[in-house]
Amino acid sequence: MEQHFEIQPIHPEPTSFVRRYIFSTDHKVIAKQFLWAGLIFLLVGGTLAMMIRWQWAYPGEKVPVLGDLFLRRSGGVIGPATYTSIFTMHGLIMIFFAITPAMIGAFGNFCIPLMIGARDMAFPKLNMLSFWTFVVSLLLIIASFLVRLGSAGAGWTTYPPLSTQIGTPGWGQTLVVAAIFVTGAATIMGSINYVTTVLRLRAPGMTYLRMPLTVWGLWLTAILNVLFVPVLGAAALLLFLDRVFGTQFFIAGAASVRGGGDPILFQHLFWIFGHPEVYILILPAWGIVGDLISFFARKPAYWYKGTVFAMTAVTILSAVVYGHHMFVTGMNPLLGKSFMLLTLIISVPAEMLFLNWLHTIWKGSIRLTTAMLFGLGMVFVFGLGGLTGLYLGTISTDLYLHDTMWVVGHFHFTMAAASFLATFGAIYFWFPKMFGRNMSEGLGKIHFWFSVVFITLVFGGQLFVGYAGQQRRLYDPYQYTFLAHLHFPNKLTSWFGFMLGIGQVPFIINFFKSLFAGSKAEQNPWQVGTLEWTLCPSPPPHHNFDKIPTVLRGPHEYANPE
Amino acid sequence: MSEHAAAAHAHPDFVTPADWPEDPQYGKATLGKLGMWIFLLSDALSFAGLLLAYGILRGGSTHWHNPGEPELGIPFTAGLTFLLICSSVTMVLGYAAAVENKRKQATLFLGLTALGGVLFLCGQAHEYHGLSQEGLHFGASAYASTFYVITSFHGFHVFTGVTYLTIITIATALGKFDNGNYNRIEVAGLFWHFVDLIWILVFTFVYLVPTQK
Amino acid sequence: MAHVNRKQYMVIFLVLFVLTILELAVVKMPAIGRTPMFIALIALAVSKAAFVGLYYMHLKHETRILKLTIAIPLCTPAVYALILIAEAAWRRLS
Amino acid sequence: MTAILALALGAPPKPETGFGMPHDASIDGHLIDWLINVTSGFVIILFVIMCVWMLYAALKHGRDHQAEYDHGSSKHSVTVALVISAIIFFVVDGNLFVNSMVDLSKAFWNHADAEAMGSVVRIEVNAHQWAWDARYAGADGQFGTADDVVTLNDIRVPAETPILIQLASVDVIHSFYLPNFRVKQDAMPGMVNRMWFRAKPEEIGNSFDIACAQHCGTNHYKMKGTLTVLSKEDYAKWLQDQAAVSTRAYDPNDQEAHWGWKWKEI
Ligand code: HEA
Ligand code: HEA
Ligand code: CUA
Ligand SMILES: [Cu+2]
Repeated sequence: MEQHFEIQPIHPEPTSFVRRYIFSTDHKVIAKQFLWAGLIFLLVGGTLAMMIRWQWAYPGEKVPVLGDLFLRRSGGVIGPATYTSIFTMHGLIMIFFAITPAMIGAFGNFCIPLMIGARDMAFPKLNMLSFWTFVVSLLLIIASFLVRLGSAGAGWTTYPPLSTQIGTPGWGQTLVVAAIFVTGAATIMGSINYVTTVLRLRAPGMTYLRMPLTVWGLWLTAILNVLFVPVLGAAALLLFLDRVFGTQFFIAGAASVRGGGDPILFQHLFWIFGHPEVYILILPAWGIVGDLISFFARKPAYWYKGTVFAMTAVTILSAVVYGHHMFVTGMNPLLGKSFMLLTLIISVPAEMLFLNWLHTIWKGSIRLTTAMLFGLGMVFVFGLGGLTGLYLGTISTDLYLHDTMWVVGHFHFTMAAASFLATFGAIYFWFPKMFGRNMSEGLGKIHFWFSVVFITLVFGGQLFVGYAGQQRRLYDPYQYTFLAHLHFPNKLTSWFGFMLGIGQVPFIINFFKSLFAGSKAEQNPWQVGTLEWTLCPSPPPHHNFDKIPTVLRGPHEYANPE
Repeated sequence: MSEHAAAAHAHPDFVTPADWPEDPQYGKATLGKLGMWIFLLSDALSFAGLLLAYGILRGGSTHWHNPGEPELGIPFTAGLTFLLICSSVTMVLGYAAAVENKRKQATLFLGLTALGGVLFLCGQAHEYHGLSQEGLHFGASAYASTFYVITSFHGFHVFTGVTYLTIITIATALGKFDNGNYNRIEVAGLFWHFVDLIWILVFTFVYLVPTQK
Repeated sequence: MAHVNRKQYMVIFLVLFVLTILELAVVKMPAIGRTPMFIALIALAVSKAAFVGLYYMHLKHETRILKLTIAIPLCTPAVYALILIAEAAWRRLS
Repeated sequence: MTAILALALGAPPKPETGFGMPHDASIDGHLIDWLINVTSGFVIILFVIMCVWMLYAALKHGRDHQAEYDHGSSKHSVTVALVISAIIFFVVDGNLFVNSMVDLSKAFWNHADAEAMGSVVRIEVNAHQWAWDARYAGADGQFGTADDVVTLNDIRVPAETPILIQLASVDVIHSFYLPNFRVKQDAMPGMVNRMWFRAKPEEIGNSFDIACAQHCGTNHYKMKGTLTVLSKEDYAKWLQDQAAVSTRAYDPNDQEAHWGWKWKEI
């Protein structure tokens, strides 16, 4: 076992600024780079969300502040075409350029090597390349906002033929499709690293069933990324060719002069990736929360093996349920019904997860730190998100609910609430280790209560109008008679949304204040038993561990009474 | 601990596969090898995405060939297939020579492998030229478009492989992989064989599966 | 130690060569019908690919877990292909 | 074409009263409403249990409470977890699955039985950016002939009779959505999709929104039609009048107006 030491030699820390902070191969620096990128784009995505909510509260009225800044050409008013770009880019940015980097990019890079006792990722240079490839995709996204006709407008799902030149002419959509392709490449590079690192660089004694749940979540996510992002890549490539070189892979109907294309083909390829993608965004959140809850309840995670098993089961099942996004496309009914059954089966592991979390906090000695609050908040909102998924997984109810705001409410509760809160939980928890300083608990708690209350209200408002039948992606919902009476609830929801936006200000203050003026963090402020806290100073040195540790017990044994 | 392992303390790149510690699940597979396999899985799924598109388009089409579009020439591509198989053999022979620490022989076989790749690309260019003269144009039909996309995506892999192998060949010639440090040759070999393996599938699905008359 | 077996490499080469010839022969026999021909072609291609993977890429000599790590994910696209191509054909005919 | 456009639309739909699902105007829609509401009952129970549990633990098992060291991996604990999960699955998901399968084969996806119900109304709907064209076969029962009735954003149907709709699209994907009838089906370019529904007899004289549920471009939010429920007699009369108008207006050279297809049998 001594030999593990040899394959991970201690490299001297680079001295030049560029090698240290910009083109760094240190997983901890790359983690921070991803965190910054993710937070900045979270702000961009959040701003776009505020514009969506404004439009639904005050359709066609001038947007305060933002209108003068970004919509000068239309006099500060959101037009229908601009609106399509706003929700499309909101969805894409939040998923691919905010939550993915902030949760998977940042905490995958930071936690995996530290938590399994490795000196760095398996391929540090590939890791660096992954980040800088990601930056290229960010540049493409920014460029898409600047071209004539504006950014992409076909929805984040970019269904053709709408996403071909027929529906969205101009360079904006093309650049965005290219950006998806490039960010896919970056994700694959990162994920190859995560997978290999966990497979091969675990410290002696760090068996799979001693890995922290966070690592499990991130690892399973990386596996899904490695396998399914390439399928998205293939779809994006073909769509790019349709847009730029006039092929007709996805075009049918009157516009397909040469015949042979198939719009449903894109949906298959997209959702073969897309459904695993939604679990890509939740698995790390489950893992992080599983750990947080156990740490702060001062108890080992209840039925750890069951949790690991459930997460693995979800990972496997995620590959075979994607058809539930396509129930009303006219797919073969037998296939549709099979997808319904498989989808409903996913709720079994989900229930096991919930039971394990609930049992973990039961009879604990709970410390309600900010990180713990975010963990508990995540369980709360994910309960809502998961349960609303059941209605969608069932074909007959989905006939009514498909493409309504119910779907939007469902996925905001799962992604925008659960993954979002888990990401913040992770930030509050690992900030001392990352930056060597403590965050303010007081501001953190204000941030938590604002977030969890208004998240519930905003996304609850989405479910509410969805139940009443409101379709998604409507520039002005009140054009429809059956939706006219929903103006008031939508306006109320919008105001909750603005409050949610304002509620993020304490976080921003806290983040910057702590970064520069926070109190120096101790090695193990939370008193937990995983390697990064017990063995590394805050922040850890360049090579993480002076001596690669030998692991003797599981991740949640800090308070082991023995 | 062997003498190589001792050298590893001095230089990280000199851990030979023989000195790699045993892993309970993955045995002596090195980091590089595992990483390459994971990448290949990923890459296989990108080909799968394209082939799936091909299959669905073809399965859902009422007629696959537009009038006037030529059949794909099987005998010529069978030759290309044979060429890739040959280059796979030279690849393993080069690897074998490197394992046995025969630098010259290894360089020769690796060089031949890269040459095989170059010839393949030339063959493909020739094939494209011929087909486009016969009236098979990218974008003109699903048949033509899928054909060009899949084969050129594979061609791009061959090109990458040739570049990769050229670098490896030069490094071999310079003695970088002597004395049991052949891991990177094996990893490069994995990529090259994968390119061959994919071609076997592409050849079957795209060229051989007969069209419905 | 590394697995070097030149003789085996040449035998596999021969096998691959023969299988390729067989493939070409199968295509020249429309008499056997479309479906059997299709199945034969797939079987030949998969066995060729398996020979390359097992012997040239040394999977034969890796641990069982590594073999499964490679094999299981590769089954996924096969399943998708089977189902989705059938579904596309169903949509064409219905 | 102009002659058809000039026809007055039916009475405008009435706004909804009260929140919740829109007024149910269909004979089978209650199946969906029932399933949604029953599931909501289950879901609320589960969610409340979860919240109470969390709240109790957070308040009572705080810092002053001695943590109980328990891995929860004893046979007993594992059995309890599995049994609870299984119960939730079989009750909640089982109810959803079984009822959905029954409802689909009884109503929503049972196109074969609907076709066989004898007196049915067949309509072809062709979606395009951003309107719904509808086509009735006219007296000869054949689509694509001179006596076809073609309307724009205006569909009229008799009450109680099964209305069979075949859907296609010219340009991008749309989704034909009748919120008051709880049905929805995508209109795909290059493909013909099916759906069917029945209007309640009480709804005679009422009209409803036809909505587009799939993002189809800038004016997606305006892609709106009106569906009017008529008595069988009024419907027959309306169709007859329209057929006369259409026959007069039929222009054999107007290729674009001839989008009808041969009705696809099952
Ligand atoms: C993080 C992301 C995430 C997660 C985790 C999920 C989880 C689930 N999703 Fe969701 N989904 C999305 C993100 C996500 N989804 C997105 C982004 C879309 C829309 C994409 C688009 O169209 O734009 C979508 C759309 C979507 C659809 C398509 C709807 C439509 O377009 O018509 C469906 C249909 O089946 C569905 C189902 C499910 C199901 C069954 C789960 C299950 O995994 C849920 C399992 C969880 C539970 C079942 C909860 C169990 C909890 C309890 C039982 C409480 C415990 C209490 C006690 C034990 C007392 N989702
Ligand atoms: C993870 C993904 C995610 C997240 C987090 C969010 C967050 C939010 N979303 Fe979004 N949304 C989507 C994913 C997400 N959404 C997707 C995929 C769609 C579908 C798009 C489509 O139809 O194609 C969608 C669509 C969508 C719609 C429907 C549009 C339509 O159908 O027409 C609405 C409407 O209410 C909405 C609202 C909101 C709101 C109010 C938030 C709020 O939670 C936002 C609050 C956040 C902030 C205000 C930012 C705060 C910033 C920071 C904390 C950063 C701090 C910075 C530094 C320290 C530098 N979203
Ligand atoms: Cu048509 Cu939306
Ligand atoms: Cu899904």
